[in-house]
Amino acid sequence: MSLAVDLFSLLAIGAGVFFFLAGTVALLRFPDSLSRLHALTKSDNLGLGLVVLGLLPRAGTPLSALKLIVLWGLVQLSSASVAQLVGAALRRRGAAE
Amino acid sequence: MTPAETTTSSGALLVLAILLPSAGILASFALGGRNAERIALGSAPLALAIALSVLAEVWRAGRPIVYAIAGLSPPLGIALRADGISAVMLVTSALIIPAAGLYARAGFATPPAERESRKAFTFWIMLQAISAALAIIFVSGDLFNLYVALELLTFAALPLACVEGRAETFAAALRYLLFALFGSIFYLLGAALLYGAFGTLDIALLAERMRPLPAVTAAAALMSAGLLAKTALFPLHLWLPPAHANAPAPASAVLSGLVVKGSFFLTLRLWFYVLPALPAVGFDAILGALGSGAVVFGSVLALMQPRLKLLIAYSTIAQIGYLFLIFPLGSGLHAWTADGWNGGLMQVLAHAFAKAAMFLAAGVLYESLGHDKIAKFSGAAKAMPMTFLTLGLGGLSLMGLPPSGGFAAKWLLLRASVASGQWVWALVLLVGGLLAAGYVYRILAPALSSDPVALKAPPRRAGEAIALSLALVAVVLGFAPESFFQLLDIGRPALATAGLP
Amino acid sequence: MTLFDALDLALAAIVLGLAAWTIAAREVFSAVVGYVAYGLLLAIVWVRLYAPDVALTEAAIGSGVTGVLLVAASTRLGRLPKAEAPPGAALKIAAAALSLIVAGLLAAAVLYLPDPAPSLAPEADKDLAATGLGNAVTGVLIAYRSFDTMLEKVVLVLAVVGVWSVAPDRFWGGAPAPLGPAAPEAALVFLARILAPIGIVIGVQMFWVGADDPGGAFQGGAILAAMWIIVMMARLAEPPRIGSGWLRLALVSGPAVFLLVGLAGPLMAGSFFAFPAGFAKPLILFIEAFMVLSIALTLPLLVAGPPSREAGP
Amino acid sequence: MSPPIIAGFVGAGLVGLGLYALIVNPEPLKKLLAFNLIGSGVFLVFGIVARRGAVGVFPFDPVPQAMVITGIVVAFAASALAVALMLRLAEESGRVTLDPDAWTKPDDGAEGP
Amino acid sequence: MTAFGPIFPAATLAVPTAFLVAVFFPRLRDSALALQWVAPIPALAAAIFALACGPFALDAPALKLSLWLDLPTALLLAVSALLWIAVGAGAFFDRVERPEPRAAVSWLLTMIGSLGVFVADDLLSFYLVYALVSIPAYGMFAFDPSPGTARAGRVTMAFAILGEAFLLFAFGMLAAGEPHGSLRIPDVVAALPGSPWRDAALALLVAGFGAKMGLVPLNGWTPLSYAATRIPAAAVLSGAGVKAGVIGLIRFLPLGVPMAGWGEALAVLGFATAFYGVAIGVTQQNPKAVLAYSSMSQMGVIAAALGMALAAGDANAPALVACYAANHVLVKGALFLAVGAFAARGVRPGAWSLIALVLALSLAGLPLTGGALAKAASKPLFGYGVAAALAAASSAGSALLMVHFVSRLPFSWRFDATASPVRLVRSWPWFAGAALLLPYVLFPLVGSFGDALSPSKLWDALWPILVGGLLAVWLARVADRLPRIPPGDMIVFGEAAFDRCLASATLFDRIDLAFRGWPAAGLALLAIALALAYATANAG
Repeated sequence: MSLAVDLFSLLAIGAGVFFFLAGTVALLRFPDSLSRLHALTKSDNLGLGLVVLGLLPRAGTPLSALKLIVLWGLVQLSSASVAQLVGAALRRRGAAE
Repeated sequence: MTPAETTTSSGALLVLAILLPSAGILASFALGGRNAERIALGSAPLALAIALSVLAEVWRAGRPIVYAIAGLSPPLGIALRADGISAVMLVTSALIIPAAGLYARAGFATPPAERESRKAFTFWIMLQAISAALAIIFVSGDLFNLYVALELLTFAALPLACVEGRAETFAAALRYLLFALFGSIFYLLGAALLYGAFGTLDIALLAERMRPLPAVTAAAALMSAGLLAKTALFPLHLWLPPAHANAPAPASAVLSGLVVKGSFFLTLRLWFYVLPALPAVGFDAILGALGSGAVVFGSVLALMQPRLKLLIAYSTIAQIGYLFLIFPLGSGLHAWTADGWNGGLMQVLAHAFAKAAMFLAAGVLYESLGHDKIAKFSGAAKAMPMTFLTLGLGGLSLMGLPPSGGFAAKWLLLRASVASGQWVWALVLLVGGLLAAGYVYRILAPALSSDPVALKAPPRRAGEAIALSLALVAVVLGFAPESFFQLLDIGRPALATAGLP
Repeated sequence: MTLFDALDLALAAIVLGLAAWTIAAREVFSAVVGYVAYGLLLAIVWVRLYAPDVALTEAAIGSGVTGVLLVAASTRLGRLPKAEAPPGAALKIAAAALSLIVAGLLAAAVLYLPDPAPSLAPEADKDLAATGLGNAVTGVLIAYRSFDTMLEKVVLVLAVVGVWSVAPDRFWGGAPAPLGPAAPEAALVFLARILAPIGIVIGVQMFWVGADDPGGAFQGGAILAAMWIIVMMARLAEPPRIGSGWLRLALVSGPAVFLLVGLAGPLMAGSFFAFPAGFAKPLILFIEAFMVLSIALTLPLLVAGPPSREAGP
Repeated sequence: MSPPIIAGFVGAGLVGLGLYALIVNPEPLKKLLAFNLIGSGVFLVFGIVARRGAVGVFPFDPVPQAMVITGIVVAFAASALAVALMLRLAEESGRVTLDPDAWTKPDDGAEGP
Repeated sequence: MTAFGPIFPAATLAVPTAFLVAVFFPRLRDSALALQWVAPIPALAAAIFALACGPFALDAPALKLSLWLDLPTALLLAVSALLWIAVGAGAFFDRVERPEPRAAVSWLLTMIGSLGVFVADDLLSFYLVYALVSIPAYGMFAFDPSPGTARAGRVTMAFAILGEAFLLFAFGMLAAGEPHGSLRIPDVVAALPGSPWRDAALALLVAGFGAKMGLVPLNGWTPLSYAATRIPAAAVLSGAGVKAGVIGLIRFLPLGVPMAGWGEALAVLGFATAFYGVAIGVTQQNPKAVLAYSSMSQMGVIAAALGMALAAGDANAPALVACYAANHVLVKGALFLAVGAFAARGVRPGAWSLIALVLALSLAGLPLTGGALAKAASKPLFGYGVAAALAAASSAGSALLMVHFVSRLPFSWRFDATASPVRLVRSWPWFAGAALLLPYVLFPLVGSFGDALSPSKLWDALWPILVGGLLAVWLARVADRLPRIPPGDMIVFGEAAFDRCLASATLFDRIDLAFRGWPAAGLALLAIALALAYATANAG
């Protein structure tokens, strides 16, 4: 049982880390800001989700598990709206040019 | 001072000395409007009474009075300590700040039409803040607590420097703030290292545990440098002339007379109370040399200033220089150490009163003439004799001519330097005196002529009287009796720096 | 060299790198952005130093609120013409050399701190029981060195007066400029609407648990402050008039209550700023509650800057 | 290499970088940034001291940590004050500078007493 | 000493101070000014009391003040007080010609100092009164500035402050040299010969007091100053004021302990001044400038006398020198009044010229005048060798100078600041008479008539006058071929050098500009930190 859980966590977290890495590479390699933004938001949300998922079984108490989920939700919220803001800013600048 | 020491009788006075102005700040802020002025002036007599009773208690006890806050003695708690110099400085600030306040009533009253005015609100709160900060600086025994006090002092002095709200005052204030932050961050870094080395920031405990360590070396250097920057010791004076010369007269009086003394006082505490056990060689010569540079440099520049307030500001830089002769002349265990120590502190007091008086007089002068261009003073002395009498008496003390506190200070320092065979300092004292005579002459000589002069407004009698009374205190200091110097010696650490053989 | 060591070194390298970039950046704005990121990473360093309370404060104030302040400033100052030319090469070299020596001196001083290091942890813990607190840092802040904390609150009040005092006379009593554009981004408004309530809950909770766990008045207050700032940036709320009596009262309530309790000390516990045995914890929470209020109001007002609109009727 | 030692180098490095920037960078806002860098370096030194003060069951010495919290708040207040001054100076004079002669004006004495 | 003795010296300072305070109260001002000639009377009383009943002292530790009067000080105090009374009465009694209150303030301050130097007995009180006799005198120039007076005031103040600085330094050494921490002048002077700073202290003392007496090369200010001040001020300053330097040397030189080197050096300096004064004096046109140079020359003789006494370790020199100086107080005062009188009378002075000539020659020791007695008193100090010859030559020189002076008197009216209050004009012959006769009252205190009036002594006194007279006749021939030396001679170069110093001050301005720049200041801060670190690091 515990082995299965460990395996699950390992896989989930590993995948999450992979997505993070991918997002970071995209951030560094992609040509323009919009595409960077595009890659970053997707991969990071997914990555964080997987990491949280992997940690859930290890959370000692239901409360801390809940905390993890709330945390994930908050990051979703902020990254989503920040992405919006950055995008809007980029559009404005584009308009300005 | 022993670590086991805890609250002595009447130590509570020290807490009150700090809490009274602090409460004044909060009350003034909350109630606003005209109350700021009422509270600031109303609490002044009380503050003076507290300061005087601290003085009396220290004198009676013959040893420092102490208060361990929250009943927790150091290292965990904070202890307040008042020795001779704390008491005397408390009284000094409790005299000069109300004087500046009374003088400022004319210029900083809330206009009848308004409920609350920016200038009045700011001025009266910051005035109380300065007395709070100075009170902490004079009595606190904890280096971190003193850091908070230093910042309090900066935050209080800054708005005073730019309360006029013109571009050049903002520029001056910005230079002042950034350089002061530079200084205080160095001080804080030193405090961190000292705590890391000894596990306490209590002055008395540090003095006991003091031993040479790399951390201590770095701490001593960084803290002193930071404090020198806040004291505007040449060549770290870039912020002082604009800040002091562009501030309104009562603010300049407090800034020049008291505020720079706050960080100097901490430099004293650092070298004479925290580090004396440290076998340091030559630090006193360095500080003395910087001071000498300040004396010569500040005086010569004062000679060249076209405007009275700039002249007085540069003379402050010169007079600050004298203070630092206390390090070569007042440290060590010698027959002459006492002379050097007393001389240095007498210079602190004499300059505080003389300079405050001169800035206030300059303010009256400006109001009446509409300018402070020295070249256009001719005949002014006949029109406003009291103001020029004030400038003359203040100048007397700056020159170090008798009878004046300035002379007493110079005389003691001179004796110490001769007796210790450190001629160069004696030379500095004399050259500084000659140059000071030069710039005082520049102020008075044209004014004494009988040419007709047109006044925009008759001089404010009250303002003149306040300035003159401060100048008279500077003169009376020249007659300080022996017992006064005994008071200054209470709590002076017997163990002196090994800086000199 | 374990994994953690490697991570620590990497972290250190990134922090220093970001700092260097902040300095090197040509545009002030990018420098500020770099500084904000730097602050967040620094918070992790603090965690590695077993200083969760500091980490929270650094993240909330050192990086967050300061970040907002500096970003706002940089957008307005960035447009100005460069006032002065940078100093010559010789000066730069001299500056670099001296800074390097100072840094080296500092590193040496830190490396050669005495072993075993002196510590007040045991004493602090010993007396902590008397206060009924669990978080030693809170104990130091509110009990042992309460005097510092009270004065530091007074410093904040002075800072507010100082910031206000640079206003033009005619605006005195009026409100600071709005923090956001007239028509804020919908996303920002959305974020503010959702985040603010949660943030408020978190802030209050952080203050409440601060007595025993990491957190406390500073961190809680800072988070509440951040929420108010976001709300004001989304124009869901406007900065208050500085003349308002309630605002003034709320701003000083923290230090004032602190000072009054301290004054009452001799009557209750025989010494200024001492707490009566057994009754200490509720008293401390009482003080902290007002401090949270003061901090939550002070920080946004410091960000909002001096009044820049006529005081209405 | 334990975290305190690493942090020690980071702190020293931050102070050094900040000092250099504070001296050579003419823009006041960047000077302010530099001041904040130095500040965080100094706070790190406190943190190291606190961490080294770990004895027995206590992972750190709370006193320096408390001092850092106080310090961070004071530093923020200072930054706010500086920013307010810079913005007003920009409004009044159109340029924000520490140039020594920014304040010296022709001595027409046209300034408040 | 009797019980009420101390009251007098205390009143010496207290009463003039009271008048000074009164001047600040508008209601008292007029009467205070009209009666201010009363102020020096207690000093006179104190002096007479001391001369009659012997020396006495007064200590007021509360004021850090201790006073002392003995024969030499009392002699000088007496005549100075007389001069202040007489001139003060003439100058202030009449409300029409009365100087304005501010001038009166500086007058009273100078009076306090001038009388105080004779009674002050500890370093600090002496320094205080000495500063009073030097600095406030500026008021006598300041209140009616013409280019001339402005310059004179500037130069005078420069020398005064310089002298103050020298003395402060010297006093510091004296105090440090006294093992028991006493500040009484006798104690510190007694400790001086053994003090490690003996030579430096002596040099500074001579320089400080020399600047007041106008010894070369510190002489430049005297002619400017006397030519610029009004007659009454010039009279008291050159008569009484200058004696502050004399009393300083008398009290601070360790007479009684032979110091050959220093004594002879001082003597040489004195004689040099004596002859230099004559040489420049005869080229001067303004009678006030001539008097200034003669004062210089006389002070030179006094310095020489003290030098010889110092070399010989002669302990009773003070009384003799004081007697000589006392005569100069009276005569010089009267001569300045004469200038005022002649200026008022115009070119036809008639019989006055004779009085003026006798009075003037009294300075050169004309037999049967008070001056002859003074010379007789100073004679033993010079002994019989070269010094005696030089002393005689200096008498001849002053005779020459005085004849030149009297020849210039009728043209006084051509020069600035020679107007004099009516009372002083009318009554100056009485002053002259008093100046000629008073020494007869004082002389017995230091010497005996029988000795002084013996025929040989009379001849000794007479021949230098004759020589001087002959020289004067020759001088009148070559008068128009003499160089025109500006009053203050060397001071011209001094001023030029000073201006050059001022020009170099711009260098400081550049340094200031550098350090007002942020980078330099920041670097300085780091440098200071590192320097201090270095100092604290390499522990002793």
